[in-house]
Amino acid sequence: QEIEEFRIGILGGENAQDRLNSYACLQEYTTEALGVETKLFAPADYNGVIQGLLGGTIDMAWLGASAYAATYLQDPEAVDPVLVKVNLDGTIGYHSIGFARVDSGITSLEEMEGKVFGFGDPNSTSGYLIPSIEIPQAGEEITMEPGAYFGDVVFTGGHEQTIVAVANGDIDGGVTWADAQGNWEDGYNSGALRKAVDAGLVDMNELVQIWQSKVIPEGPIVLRKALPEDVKATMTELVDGLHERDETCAYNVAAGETLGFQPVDHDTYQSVIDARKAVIGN
Amino acid sequence: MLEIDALTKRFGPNTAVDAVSLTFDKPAMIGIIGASGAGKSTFLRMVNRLTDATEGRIIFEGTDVTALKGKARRGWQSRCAMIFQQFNLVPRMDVVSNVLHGTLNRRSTLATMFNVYPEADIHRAIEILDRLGIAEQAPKRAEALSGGQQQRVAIARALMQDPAMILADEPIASLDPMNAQIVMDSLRRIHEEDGRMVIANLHTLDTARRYCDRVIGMRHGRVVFDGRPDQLTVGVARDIYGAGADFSESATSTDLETLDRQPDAAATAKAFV
Amino acid sequence: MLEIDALTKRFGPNTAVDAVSLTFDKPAMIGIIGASGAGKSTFLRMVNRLTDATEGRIIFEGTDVTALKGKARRGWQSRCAMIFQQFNLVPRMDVVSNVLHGTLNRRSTLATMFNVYPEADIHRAIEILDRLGIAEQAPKRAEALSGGQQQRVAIARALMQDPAMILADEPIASLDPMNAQIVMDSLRRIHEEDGRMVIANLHTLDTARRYCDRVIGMRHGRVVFDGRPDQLTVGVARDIYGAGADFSESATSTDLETLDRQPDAAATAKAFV
Amino acid sequence: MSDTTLSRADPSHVATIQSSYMAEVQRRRLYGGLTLLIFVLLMVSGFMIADDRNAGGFWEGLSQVGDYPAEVLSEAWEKRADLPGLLVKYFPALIETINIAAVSTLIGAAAGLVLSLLSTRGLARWPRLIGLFRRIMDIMRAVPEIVIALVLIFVLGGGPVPAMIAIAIHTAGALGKLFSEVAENADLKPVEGLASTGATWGQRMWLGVIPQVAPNYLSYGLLRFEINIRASAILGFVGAGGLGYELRNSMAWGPGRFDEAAAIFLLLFGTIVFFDQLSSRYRNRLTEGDRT
Amino acid sequence: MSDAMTLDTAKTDISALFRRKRLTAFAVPSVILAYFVYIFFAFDIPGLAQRADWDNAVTLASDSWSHKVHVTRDNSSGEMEYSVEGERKGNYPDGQRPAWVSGEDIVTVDLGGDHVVRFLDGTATEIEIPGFGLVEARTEGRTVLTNLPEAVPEWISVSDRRVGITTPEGRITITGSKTEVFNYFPGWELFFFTFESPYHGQPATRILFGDRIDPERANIVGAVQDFWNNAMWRHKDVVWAIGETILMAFLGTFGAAIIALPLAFLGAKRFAPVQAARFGIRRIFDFVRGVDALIWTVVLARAFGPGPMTGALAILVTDTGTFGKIFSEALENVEEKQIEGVQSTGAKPLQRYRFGVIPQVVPVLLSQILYFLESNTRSATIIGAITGGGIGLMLTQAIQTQKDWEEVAYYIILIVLMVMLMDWVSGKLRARLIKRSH
Ligand SMILES: Nc1ncnc2c1ncn2[C@@H]1O[C@H](COP(=O)(O)OP(=O)(O)OP(=O)(O)O)[C@@H](O)[C@H]1O
Ligand SMILES: Nc1ncnc2c1ncn2[C@@H]1O[C@H](COP(=O)(O)OP(=O)(O)OP(=O)(O)O)[C@@H](O)[C@H]1O
Ligand SMILES: [Mg+2]
Ligand SMILES: [Mg+2]
Repeated sequence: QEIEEFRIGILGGENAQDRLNSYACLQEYTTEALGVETKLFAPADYNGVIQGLLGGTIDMAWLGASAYAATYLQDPEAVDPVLVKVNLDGTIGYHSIGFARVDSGITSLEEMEGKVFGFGDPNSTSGYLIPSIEIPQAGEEITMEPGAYFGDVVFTGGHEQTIVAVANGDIDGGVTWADAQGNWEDGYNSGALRKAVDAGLVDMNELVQIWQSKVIPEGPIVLRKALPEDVKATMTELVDGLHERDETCAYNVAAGETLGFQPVDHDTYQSVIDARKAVIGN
Repeated sequence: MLEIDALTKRFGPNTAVDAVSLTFDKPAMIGIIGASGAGKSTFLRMVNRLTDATEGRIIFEGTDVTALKGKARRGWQSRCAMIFQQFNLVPRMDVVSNVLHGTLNRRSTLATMFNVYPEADIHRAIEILDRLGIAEQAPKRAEALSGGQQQRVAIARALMQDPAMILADEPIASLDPMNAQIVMDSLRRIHEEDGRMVIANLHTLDTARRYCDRVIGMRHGRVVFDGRPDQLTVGVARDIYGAGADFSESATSTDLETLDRQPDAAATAKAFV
Repeated sequence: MLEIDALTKRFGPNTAVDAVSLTFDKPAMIGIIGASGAGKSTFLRMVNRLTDATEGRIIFEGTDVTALKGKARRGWQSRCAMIFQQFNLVPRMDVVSNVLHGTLNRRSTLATMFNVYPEADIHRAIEILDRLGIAEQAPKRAEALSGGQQQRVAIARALMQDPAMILADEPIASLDPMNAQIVMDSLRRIHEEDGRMVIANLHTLDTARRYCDRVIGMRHGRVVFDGRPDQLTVGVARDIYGAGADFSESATSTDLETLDRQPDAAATAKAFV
Repeated sequence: MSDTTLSRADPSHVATIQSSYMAEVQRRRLYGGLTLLIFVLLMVSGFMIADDRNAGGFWEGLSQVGDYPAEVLSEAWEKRADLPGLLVKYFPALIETINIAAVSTLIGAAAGLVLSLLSTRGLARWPRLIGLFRRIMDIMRAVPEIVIALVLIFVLGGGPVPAMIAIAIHTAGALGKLFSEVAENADLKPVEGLASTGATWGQRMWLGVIPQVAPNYLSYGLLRFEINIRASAILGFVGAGGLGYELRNSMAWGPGRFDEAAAIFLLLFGTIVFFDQLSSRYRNRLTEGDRT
Repeated sequence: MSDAMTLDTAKTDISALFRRKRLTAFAVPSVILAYFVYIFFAFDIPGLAQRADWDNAVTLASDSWSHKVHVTRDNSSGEMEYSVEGERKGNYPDGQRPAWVSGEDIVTVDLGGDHVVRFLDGTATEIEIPGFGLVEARTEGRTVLTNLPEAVPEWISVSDRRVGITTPEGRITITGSKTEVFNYFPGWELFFFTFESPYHGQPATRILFGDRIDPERANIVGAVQDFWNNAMWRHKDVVWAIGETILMAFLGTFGAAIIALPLAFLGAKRFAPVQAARFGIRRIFDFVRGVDALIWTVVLARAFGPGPMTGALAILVTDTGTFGKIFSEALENVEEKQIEGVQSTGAKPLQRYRFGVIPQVVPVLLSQILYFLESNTRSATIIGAITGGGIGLMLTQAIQTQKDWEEVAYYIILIVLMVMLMDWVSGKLRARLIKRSH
C-alpha cells in the first residue's frame, strides 16, 4: 500500500495564510519522513475539514473534540484520534467561557434572560456543544431554544466573531474558549480572548466573565483510518516528538506554549460524542 | 427689442455662424433662408441658448441673454419657444402632456415627475390645441399623430410657454405640402393675433416670400441678404444659395400653388455679398 | 430530361402547388411567373427536395427524384443548385468559403468541419468568381458585399456544385434594376455557355420576356400559361396575375429600358384559364 | 463543362488573386490553429494545476460525487414527515433573503439609473465628469459583494443590512453600465425639445429619456433581482443572515440535521426557480411589447 | 373652431385622464415607499443605527492604511521586545530597535506630539501626556497601581488589574504581566522587505544601481527574491491565490461552455432530434442552474476536498445550466436562410450545423462566455472563500480575524484590480473575436 501525497487540514482561528505558515515546518518534516509531497489545506470552517476527512481528501488534521465527534458520528471508520496537546500544567483540557460587556450590567447568566446570546461555529466544542448542554443545567428555566429564555440565540461563525460581536454590542453575551489560567485582564494565558487582546482588538476591562464550563478535553490530532499503518505510525511519531525536535515548530503547530503532545484514544471523547448525539441527534 | 451683436459660433476650425449682427425693433415674422450648412440652425439654437455662442451677444429688452446661467437661462428659454424640424416631442406621451411640457420651467421638478399640473393649465392646453384645430387628438400618444399634427402639437407646446418669441427651425421640412401650409398658416396667425415675434428657418424661398415680413439670407455663416420678401429675386436667391444660372425656384418649392405662379422677377434686392 | 408529374403540395387545408405537370426535353432557360402566393417558390423547393412533395413525381433522366432519401437525396440536391431571393449566404464567412460550400456534398464531413478544402477547389472557386466579375471580392466577408454581388456569389456557389440544373427563386427581387440586369445576364450566359438548364421564378413580366426561352405562368398553384415569351401579352398577364383592366406592365417593370420600349401588343398567347 | 475557358479577365490576374487568397487562407489557418492550440494548452495545464492544488483528485472524486447528496436525501426521506413543519420554520428566513434581494435591487437600480444618466454622452448633467462616473461604476462592479458585506458586518454587526448594502452597491454598478448602454441609443430629440422649453436636467431625463428606456430598464432590473436572490443566499452563507445562514448551520451540524438542510435547500431551489421563471416570462413580454 | 360644448367635454375628459395618470404616478412610488417602511422595521434600521460601531469603522479605516509598532515589556522578566504589528515575524532583530526609542536603563519611547512613555526600573512606567499630566503606573503581581484620579476621561480605562490609555499618538496598556505601547505610523510597513532581508531600509537607487548589498546575490535578483518571499505580506502566496481564483473562473467558464454547446443543440426546439429528450435536457439545465453555485460548492467539497478544482467544478456545473439555456435560446433564434442555402447544395446534417448555424451563433456565444468569464472571477472569489482556495479565502479569513486590516485592504485592492483586468481582457477579446471569427 502506497500513498502519493499527504494532505494536512488546518482548522480556523487565524488568518488562513498565517495558519499555513505556522504549519510550514511540519510540512517539511512530513515530506522528509514520508518521502511524498505534503500539502496543506486551510478550509473556511470546521465543516470543511470534517468533509475532507470523510471524503478521504484530507489525511491528517487537528480537530476540536466536537468536530471529532461529528466525524465519528458520520463515519466511525473514518479517522483515528492519535495525539492530544498537553498544556504547560500537564492537563489536556480547556474551558468554555461565557462573557458580556461590563457596561451592559450583565454579570451572570440570570441577567442574560431576554438578551441575545451568541455561539460560535456549530461544530465548535467550546463555542457551541458544551455550553449548549451545560448552560441549561445552570438554571431551572434556562433553555437554548431561541426566544425561550434568551431573547435570541445566534451563531456568529467563530470565536473571533463572537468576541467582536460582544465587544461591539451586537449580541449581549457569548461563549468562547480559554485555558482559564492566568489573568482575566490578559485574556487568560491562552485562548481566543488572549489572541484578541494581543491583537489589540478588545480591552478586557470592558468585558466580564459570566460563566465557565467544566473542563473540556482538548481536541485530538486525527489520522485517516484508511492510511497505511506505517504512514500512521510515522506521523504519530513525528508529531509526538515534535516538541523535543523543534520547539518553535511545536509552538507554531500547537498555537502556543505547550509541553508537547501525548497519545490519546477514542474513549477520551466518548462523553463529547454522547453529548453531541444528544444535542444534534443521530 | 432683440439685438444680435456680432454673434459667432465656431466648431473647431469651422465657423458655423460668423459675426452675425441683426436688430429687430418690433415683433415681426422673420424668415431665414440659406443652403444646408449655412448656419441657420446654429443661429437659432444660440438664440434659444441650446448652444452657447463662441463670441458676440444677444440682447433682449436690455438683458444680455448670452450671459444668463442656470435658472435664469432656463427662464429665458421658456420665454423664447423653439420648434424643430423633427418636432422633438416625447413620442410615448400623450398630446396634452407634451403641450404641458411648455410649463415645465414654471413648475417644480418634483410636481412634474408625478404628473401634477394645475387644472387651469390642462384646460389652457386644450384650448390651444383647439385653436390649432387638433383638440380631438388630445388624449392620443404623440407618436400616433401625423407629421403635420405633431408639428402643431409642437407649436401648441411653444404657445403654452407663452413666449415673447417663437423660433422655428425648418418647421415644415419634414412635412408634405398640405401639412406645410397648415403649419405655416398657424405660425402666421399666431404672429398676427398674439403679436408674438416669429423667427423661422425656411429652406424654400416661396414660403419665406409668402409668409414673412422680413427675410434674412445666410451663406457660410454670414448674413448676405436682409430685406423685404419682395426684394427676394431669383438673382438674390442665386447668391444666397451659391447656385449657378440653372437655378430654378420651382425645384425647391413646397407651395401647393407654385406651379401656377410666375416668379415676380421685377423686384429689386438689397444684397450684401 | 426533366418531367414533373402531377406534383402537388398541401399545407394543411391550403394547396400551394396543385397537380403541376410539366415536361422539359432539353436544357433551356425557363421563367416561372405568378402573383405572390401562386406557389412558385414551393414548386422550386420541391424540385430541389428542400420541401417534400405531398403527391406527384419528379423524374430526372429516368430517376424518380421524389423517392430519393438520405445520401441519394443530398446527391440530387448537389446536382440541382438553388439560388434564393435573399441569397442565403453565410454572411460572416468570406466569399470563397461561401462558394466552396457548393462542394460540401462531395467532401468528407470531417475535413469540411475544419474548413479544409482542396487547393484545386479553391482555385476553381476563384475562377468562377472571376467569370462572374467579382474575383476581387474573394477574401471579403459576404456581408460586406452589395446585394448584386452577393447574388453573384450565390450563383458562383451554384456553379461550384457543377449542377445539371440551376433553380433560381426570384433571384433579382431584392436587387436594384442595375444589379438585377447583371445577375440575369449572368444566369443567361451560364445557360448559353455551359448549356445548363435554368429555371427562374420571376416577378416581372419583362424580365421573363427578355431572358427566357419558355415562360410558365402560375396562379393559385396551377399552371395557367406555358408558352414562348412573345406569347405573353398584357391580356395573358392579366389572367396570370388576376389583375383588373387597369393593369399596366410598366408599373412592375425593373428593366432599365422599359420606359423607352413599347409593349408589343401584337403577340398571341396560349392561356389556359 | 469548363468554367475556366470562358474566363473573363486575363489569367495572370486570376492567378494573383488565387495565390494571395491561398496565402490568406494559410495565415488564417495558422492563427486559428495557434489560437486553438493555446486554448487547449491553457485548459489542459489549468486542469492539471487545479487538480494538483486540490486536496482530492478529480478522477477519484468523480466516483464520490453522489455520496453527500445521497446522505442528505436519505436522511431527509426518512424524516419526510417533518418536512412541512421545517418549511414553515424556515419561511421567515426565506422572506428575509428575498427582502434583501428586493431592497438592494430597488436601491441599486435607482442609483444605477442616476449613474447611467450621469455617464451617458449627450445626457450627462456634467459632461466633463462622465469619465469619473464611469470609473465609479467600474469599481462598484468590481468589488465582490462579499468584501463589502464582511467589512460592513464588522462595523454594523450581523444581520441583513450589510448584505443589502453590499448587493445594492454591486447592483448599482452593474445596472448602471447596462442602463447607460441603453440610454446611449435613446433618441435625443425629445430631450432637446424639453431643453428648449427651459426644463431642468431632472425634468429632461424623467420626461424625455425614461419613457423611452423604461421597458429595457425594467427587464434588466428583473434579471438583476433574480441574480440578487442568489447573491443574498450566498452572503447569508458567510454570515449575513437569511436562508444562507440557516443552510450553512444545518450543513455544519451534519447528520441529524440533514432534514433541515434539505428543507432549506428545497426552499432556496424553489425560490430561485420560481423567480427565474417569473422574470423570464415577464421580461419576454416587456421586450416583445416594445417591438410592437 | 369647434363649438364650446365639445371643447368642454374634451376638457373634462382630459382632466379625468390626468387624475388617473396622477394616481398611477403616485401609486408605484407609494407602494415602494410602503415597502421601504416595512423593511425599515423588518431590518431594524433604527436599532442598527444605534448598534453601528463607528469606532470600529475608524479602527478599520486607520488600520488599513497604517501600521503600528509594539514596544512590549514583560513585567516579570523585564525583557523588552519591539515588533511591527506585534507579530513574531515582524520582530526587530536582536540589538535593533526603532529610532524613536532611546535609553538603556530607562527606555524612553517618544510617541510624537510630546507624548512620551518611560519604562522605569522594575515594573514602573511613566507616561507624559500634554494637557493631562504625568501618569505614573507600577504593577505588583496582578495589581496595577497608578496615580490616576477616580474620575478619568473616557480615553483612559482603569481597573486595578488593567490600565488602557488611548491617545491620538499611540496606545498604552498595562497589566500585571506586561506593559505595551503601540505607536502608529502611516503606510504598510515591511511591505517590500522584512527585517531579515538585507535590502530592508535601503533606498531603491542603491538596490538598482549600487554595489552588491548581499555578496551572495545580484541586487535585483536578491531584492526580487526577498520581496517575493516576504514573510509578512507573502506576495508569493497572494499571487498564487489570485492565479487560483482566475484559474477557477477560467476552467469553470470554458469547461461549462464546452459541455453546454452540444447539449444546447439537444435542448433547442429546432435541432432536438427527440422532443422528449429536449424537455429532459431543459429541465436538467434549470435544475443545475437553480441549485446554485453555492450549494454545488458544498456538495462537491465532500467528493473533491478543498481546493481550486472544487471551485472550478462548482462554477462549471452551474454555468453549464446557464449556458445551456442561453445557447439553446440563441440556437432557436438562428436564421433559416443560411441553413437552407447550405442545405440546398446537398450538405450533410453536420455540415449544415457547421456552416448554417455555427457562424450565426458564435458571436453571441463568445460574447456571453466572455461576459461570464469576468463575472465568474468575482464568483470564484466568493466560492473560494467557501471551498477553501484562492484570494477569496485569504480575504474572508483576514476579515474574520479582524485585525489585519492592512492586509484586507491589500487583498481588496488586488481583487478589484483583478476583476477590472478580467473585465478589460474580456471586453478586448470580445471586440476582437467577434470582428474576425468564423
Ligand atoms: N454640433 C456640431 N459640431 C460640429 N459642427 C457642427 C455642429 N452643428 C453644426 N455644425 C456645422 O456648422 C455648420 C452650420 O450648421 P447648421 O446646422 O447651423 O446649418 P443649417 O443652415 O441649419 O443647415 P441645414 O439646412 O442642413 O440644417 C455646418 O457646417 C455644420 O456641419
Ligand atoms: N411552410 C409553409 N407552411 C404553410 N404554408 C405555406 C408554407 N410555405 C408556403 N405556404 C403557402 O403556400 C402558398 C404558396 O407559397 P409560395 O411561397 O410557393 O408562393 P410564391 O409564388 O413563391 O409567392 P411569393 O411571390 O410571395 O414568393 C402560399 O399561400 C403560402 O402561404
Ligand atoms: Mg438646420
Ligand atoms: Mg416565393
